[in-house]
Amino acid sequence: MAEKESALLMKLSSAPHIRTGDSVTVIMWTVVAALMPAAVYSVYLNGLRALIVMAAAVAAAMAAEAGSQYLLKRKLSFHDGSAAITGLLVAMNVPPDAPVWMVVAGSLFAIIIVKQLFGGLGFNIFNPALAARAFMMASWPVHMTTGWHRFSQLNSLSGSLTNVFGLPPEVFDAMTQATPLTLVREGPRILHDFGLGAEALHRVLFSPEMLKSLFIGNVGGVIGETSALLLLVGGLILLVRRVITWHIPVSFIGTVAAVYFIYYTATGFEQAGAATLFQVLSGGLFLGAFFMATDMVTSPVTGAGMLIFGAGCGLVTFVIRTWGGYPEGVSYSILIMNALVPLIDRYVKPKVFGT
Amino acid sequence: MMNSIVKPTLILGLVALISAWVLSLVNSVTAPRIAQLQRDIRSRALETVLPGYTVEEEKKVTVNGKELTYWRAAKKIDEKTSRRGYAFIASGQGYSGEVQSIVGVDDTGRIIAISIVLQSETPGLGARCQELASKKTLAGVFLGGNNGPESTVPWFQQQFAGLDLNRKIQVLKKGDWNPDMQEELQQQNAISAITGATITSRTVKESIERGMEMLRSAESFTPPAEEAAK
Amino acid sequence: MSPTFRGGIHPPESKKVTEDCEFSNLSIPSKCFIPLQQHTGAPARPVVNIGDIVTEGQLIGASEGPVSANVHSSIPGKVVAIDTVPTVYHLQRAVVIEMEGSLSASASVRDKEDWRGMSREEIIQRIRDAGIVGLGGAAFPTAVKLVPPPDKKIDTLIINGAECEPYLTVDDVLVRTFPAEIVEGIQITLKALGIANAIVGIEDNKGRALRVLSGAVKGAAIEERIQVRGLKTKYPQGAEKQLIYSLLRRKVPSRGLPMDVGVVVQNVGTIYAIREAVAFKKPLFERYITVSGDLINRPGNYKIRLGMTVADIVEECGGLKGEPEKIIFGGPMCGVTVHTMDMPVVKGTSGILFLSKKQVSVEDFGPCIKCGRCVKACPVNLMPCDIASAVEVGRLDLAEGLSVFDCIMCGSCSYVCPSRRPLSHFVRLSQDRLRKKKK
Amino acid sequence: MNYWHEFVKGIWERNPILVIGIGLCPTLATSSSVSNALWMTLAATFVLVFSNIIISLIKGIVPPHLRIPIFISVIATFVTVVDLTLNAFQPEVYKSLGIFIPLIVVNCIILGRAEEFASKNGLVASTLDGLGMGLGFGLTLTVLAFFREMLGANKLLGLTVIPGFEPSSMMIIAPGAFITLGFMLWGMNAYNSRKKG
Amino acid sequence: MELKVFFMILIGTILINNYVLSQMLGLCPFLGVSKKLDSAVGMGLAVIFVMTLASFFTFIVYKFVLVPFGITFMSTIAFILIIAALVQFVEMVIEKISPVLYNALGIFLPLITTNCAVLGVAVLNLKSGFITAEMGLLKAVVQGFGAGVGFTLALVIMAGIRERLELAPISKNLQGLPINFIIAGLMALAFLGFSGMKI
Ligand SMILES: Cc1cc2nc3c(=O)[nH]c(=O)nc-3n(C[C@H](O)[C@H](O)[C@H](O)COP(=O)(O)O)c2cc1C
Ligand SMILES: Cc1cc2nc3c(=O)[nH]c(=O)nc-3n(C[C@H](O)[C@H](O)[C@H](O)COP(=O)(O)O)c2cc1C
Ligand SMILES: Cc1cc2nc3c(=O)[nH]c(=O)nc-3n(C[C@H](O)[C@H](O)[C@H](O)COP(=O)(O)O)c2cc1C
Ligand SMILES: Cc1cc2nc3c(=O)[nH]c(=O)nc-3n(C[C@H](O)[C@H](O)[C@H](O)CO)c2cc1C
Ligand code: SF4
Ligand code: SF4
Ligand code: SF4
Ligand code: SF4
Ligand code: FES
Repeated sequence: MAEKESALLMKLSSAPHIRTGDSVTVIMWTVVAALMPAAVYSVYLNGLRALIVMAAAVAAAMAAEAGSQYLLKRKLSFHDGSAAITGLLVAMNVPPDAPVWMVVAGSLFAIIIVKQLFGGLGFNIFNPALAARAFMMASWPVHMTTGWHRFSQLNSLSGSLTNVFGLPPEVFDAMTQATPLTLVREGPRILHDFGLGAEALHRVLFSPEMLKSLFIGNVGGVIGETSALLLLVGGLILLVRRVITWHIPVSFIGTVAAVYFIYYTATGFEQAGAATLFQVLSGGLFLGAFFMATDMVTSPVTGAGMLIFGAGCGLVTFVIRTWGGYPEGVSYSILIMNALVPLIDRYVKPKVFGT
Repeated sequence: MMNSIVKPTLILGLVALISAWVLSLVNSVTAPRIAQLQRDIRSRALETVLPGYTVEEEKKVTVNGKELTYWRAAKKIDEKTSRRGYAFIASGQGYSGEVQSIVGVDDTGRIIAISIVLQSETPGLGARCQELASKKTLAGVFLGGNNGPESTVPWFQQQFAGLDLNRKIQVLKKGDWNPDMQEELQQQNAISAITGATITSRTVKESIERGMEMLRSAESFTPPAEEAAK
Repeated sequence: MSPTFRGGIHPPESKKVTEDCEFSNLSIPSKCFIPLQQHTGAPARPVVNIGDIVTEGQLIGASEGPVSANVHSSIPGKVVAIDTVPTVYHLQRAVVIEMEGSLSASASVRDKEDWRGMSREEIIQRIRDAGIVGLGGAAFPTAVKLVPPPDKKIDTLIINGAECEPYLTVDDVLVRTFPAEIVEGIQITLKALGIANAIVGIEDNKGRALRVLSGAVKGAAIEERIQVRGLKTKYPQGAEKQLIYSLLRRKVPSRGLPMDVGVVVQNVGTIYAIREAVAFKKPLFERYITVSGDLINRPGNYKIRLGMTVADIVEECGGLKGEPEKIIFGGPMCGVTVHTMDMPVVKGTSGILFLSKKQVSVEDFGPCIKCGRCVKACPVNLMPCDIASAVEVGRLDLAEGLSVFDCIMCGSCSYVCPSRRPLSHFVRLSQDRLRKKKK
Repeated sequence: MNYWHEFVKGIWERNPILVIGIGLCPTLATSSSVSNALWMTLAATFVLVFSNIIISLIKGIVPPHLRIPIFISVIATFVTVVDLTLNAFQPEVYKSLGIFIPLIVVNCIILGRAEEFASKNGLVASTLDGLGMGLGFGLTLTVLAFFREMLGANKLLGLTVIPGFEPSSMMIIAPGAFITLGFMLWGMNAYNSRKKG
Repeated sequence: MELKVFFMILIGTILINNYVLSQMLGLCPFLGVSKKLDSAVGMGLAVIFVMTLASFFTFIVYKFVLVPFGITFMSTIAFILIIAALVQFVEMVIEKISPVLYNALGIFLPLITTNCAVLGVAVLNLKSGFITAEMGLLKAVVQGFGAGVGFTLALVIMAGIRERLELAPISKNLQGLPINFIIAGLMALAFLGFSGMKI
């Protein structure tokens, strides 16, 4: 590493002499604020437990940031909000009943191994929170795939899903314990045990009630993904405040919708529209598309690059959800595309004016 | 010119020859043992699932184009009576690949024991279907603490012993199995799924049920109730 | 929507302070420091000696070589020294004149001459004699610009009234105050170029100037085709490549000049000075500037004599409200900071700003977070983040592949960077280093 | 000739993995448990020692331009001996080491030693060199396996280490292997640069 | 139906069981040649080429020489010699036919002989049971090709990341191999997303 140029920056200072009011700290804490609607709602829905998990993850992330900056003799900047986001997102990516020690381990992994070893803020290749999720998934799969909260009965935002289709109570009970995407995979087998066909499942999954539940927020899932609506609100805050641009969310969500619609139509599925909507609203796609794929450090810098990145995320999400071993593909798709960002940035550059 | 091609070829040929000779010596010692081992795996599995039985013949039955390999076996009860037993290979698609087990059933259609012989499930999840309930710890071994008895049958597979294949087997989610649950589960003709690996658990159960269906087309079973009536 | 270009930024305009300040004259200073180089090119050669008595507008420095400009005395008096003084172009030789005698040579005093009767060469010679340079910032000798090489066919004159820099309002007020004069200046310049098409580009936020000038063009029954067009308010709308693209959709090639696409660009102030030089034979020894910023007591737009020092101007403008964090010659985006109150105003100085700590950025910079804002802001589509990161760790080889020489030094990238990285500074650094390496 | 030095150099100062940075695939793939690592060490050391011996014996009669093919043949012969023997007598080990037994052939530690050392030195020195290098390889492998098995399965040689601790199963699959080796190399670099002062 | 099998082999070798990131094969060239993107691409192409050919020839030799003569225990020796000869031969042919290609790939070819991924694919073709399978030869060749593509994919991604990291303030002791292993670990973590994929 060559010597830094700081010494060469004359005290006199060069133009320009005024700067935008946005600073890294402002941007980062804006993201934290934008995550709050979904986080607060999740605490309401999942109970105090979710709050404890989030607080522990954030504290661990900030402590890890401060500690590693101290040990690596870097400038202390743990309060700039980026570690807080990472911690918060680690927590928002685990089930509400996840053990506290696990999210703490996840936060430490995210900050120390994925971020600080690579040089700290701005230099990491992979999204720390998502790498931590993959780490926890590979390490403690049981804690990551169980402990969902069932569709809540006591919820003022959206009514609880009722057994309108008259399924046997045990079946309905079993089904509402899983996350919607797990249900898509496992539902047929559960129903099969009771001698029912898969159509019953589709009637439930793609019903307006289910879609409403997904959109407004009353489904089993990780802490952060229970309400598409509130994530959208947060995402719009980021768009309006110009923290993020439209490119990644639009191309990511757009690609998932387009590819699923084509897939459902091509396989002759009669509820293609509703099924596509189901896919768009579930599995933390909004959380990923607005808050995680948009992490600027790990996404391309140019608009065109972002469009490619978003489309790639959408495509990989589709592939993993449809054929992969995991029911949910958003987090892995973003991680995989993170790895491609240096290549995208290298080849997708704006054409220099006048050339 | 000639020399530059022929000589190296000869030398290399010689090297290869020596090597082939050495290896064929080694091979002559190892080959029979390798073949023996391969046979053993199957016979040991059969012993596990049909304890006390003598295997009489290997048979195949084809139902709807699908083939099932099974073995007929018999166990002497006393001089006059002997009971039949069967073992078959049940196979199904698990979470990340084929899960194969050998299942022993008696002539009433009750499972004697099962043994999962092949799986490639996720370590820590589905792969726990072969996990032994060992409590041995490092400290225990070195400091001589209480390590508890070690079981030889994986706990997941142990649940199947005694289940009645004339009824549907239920897959419940009661958390990891322990001996205290045994009685209740037996009453419900159920197993408790491996935590977080319901798919694997279900696959084993379904493959056994499917295998039994096929076996029924070749052999007859007397359900326990009818037997009692007799 | 008004025409514009890709990229650019929207800094706070801060023009309210002075946009309604009509021009007024500052008192003539008793001592002027007139640098011999106030332009791009070679310094002028002094033609007076210490002790000489000079009149207002007398030639004191003669242009040297093909790209240079004459320098004139801005006050009558005695040459007391020819000395090295600090200027915005670093240390320069300057003629120091102490006021003596009376004022006589201001333009209104002379009679207006009929420029229509003059030949092109005659007009250009007058411009050259008057020492006119671009008043828009770059201070390139105007006469040189008006005589393009024969293989470059010029078809359009663009008048730059964009004034996209925050705080500055001098061009705006100039257009509103002297619309007819500017139209006449355009006609003179068109004649000098031997063409008939001119477009004046003015940002939308200066509606009054747009209206007044359009009126003046309509009012004067003229044979030339002069259009007045509004431009989207966006920095750096006034940069010539961006301006040409906005108005004509022509792209000046990489590392090329406006004349490569048949255009000559002149600032409105330059046009005004051309008229005075040609029709009144008045040399460039005074100009209008904006004095602004939150720390000056009487901000406004003033006519001042070149060579007047910052200290004199501060005194004339009612003094300062406090210790300025930065004193800037020019606008806050492109301007340069000065470190002494003895700095003289030169031809290219369009404004002086006195800014407090509140107004300017003094924070330390952090690492690049790859937000891409600089890429989005760069009007020439560079990747300032990559250039800066490469230079920061001494990887000139990487910077070289990133077209650093296409940078127009607008500073947009630095302005938007949330990590406060001095991006344009790093780009300039890479240019300097690469040039040195080539040598 | 200092025989002691020929033996110990492979363990630290010229450690094939940590210092020379070769033989990485078997190192990573067979370090998921200490028992795998020990068996791999045994297998690789066997091949190293015997191929070194044979090569130092025949070094005089090998035509120079046929060196490499002949060395590879010798190595491959011993690898096959190991392969067949493990398959016959240690089927469990054979199964868990998988294709990394035949791949010992391309492990450049072995070819590298043949080329660099055994083809130039005598029988005793070559044997000791093989043993030392094998030990150096094995020691690194075992330390790596120690961390991976302990953190990834909470086990050592099949015995639970800390009852109640929930291990991170990532450590026993590929990502854990890479990351752990990364940390080991980091530690090695830090140690060396501290020693240099 | 058959097409699906081949597609699955490709997906399997490229994404699910990527040779580098999941099977941990071919690491020496993966770490050695990923410093510059250009050379990574060159190396990748060379490996795809050699792996495909190696799959073909080792399969033929195994099925039509080793099995009939009952000397399957000689397979390791046979394979490594085939690969060495193949690389030599390819090098000669390319040099004759296309000097341009030779200049691009030439320096990488000798490196490939000792790349365990190439021997690995030959051995894995045996373990996958292709020898007795229907269309086994084609399956083996597809597997060889896919493995090469998977290797190249990982290599190129790695090179991109390493070029970017040249600008990062990574601690001195961590630079080089240590951080590269950690990157590889995180890439492997990301690729876990493809695990358990079935079409
Ligand atoms: C949610 C959202 C989606 C958008 N989608 C598009 C789109 O698909 N195509 C487009 O050209 N502009 C779209 N825009 C408009 C852009 O915000 C903006 O106008 C465009 O990036 C031009 O930026 P510029 O002014 O920097 O050139 C979208 C805006 C939002 C908020
Ligand atoms: C990384 C990963 C690995 C998995 N491996 C298995 C497995 O081996 N066996 C299995 O049945 N389900 C596996 N699953 C599926 C989920 O655990 C699924 O939610 C589970 O089968 C549902 O069981 P539960 O109802 O006990 O939570 C895996 C899921 C993930 C994300
Ligand atoms: C970033 C940037 C912004 C500029 N903005 C203006 C402007 O607003 N008005 C202007 O007259 N010249 C501006 N200029 C200078 C013009 O590019 C050009 O040099 C000038 O208009 C030429 O006219 P002149 O020779 O009469 O000064 C700018 C230059 C740069 C690099
Ligand atoms: C819009 C936005 C999204 C972010 N998303 C993430 C994220 O998904 N995961 C994370 O660890 N940090 C996230 N951060 C914080 C920060 O950029 C991240 O810690 C860097 O990757 C660390 O270098 C985000 C920041 C912003 C401004
Ligand atoms: S000097 Fe400033 S105000 Fe003038 S044109 Fe340039 S940027 Fe615009
Ligand atoms: S790189 Fe140059 S042209 Fe681009 S925004 Fe920065 S200063 Fe302006
Ligand atoms: S604006 Fe600053 S932080 Fe953003 S990409 Fe550019 S240099 Fe990096
Ligand atoms: S010979 Fe094998 S182990 Fe050694 S460096 Fe080469 S590829 Fe790696
Ligand atoms: S490539 Fe080196 S050991 Fe595998």
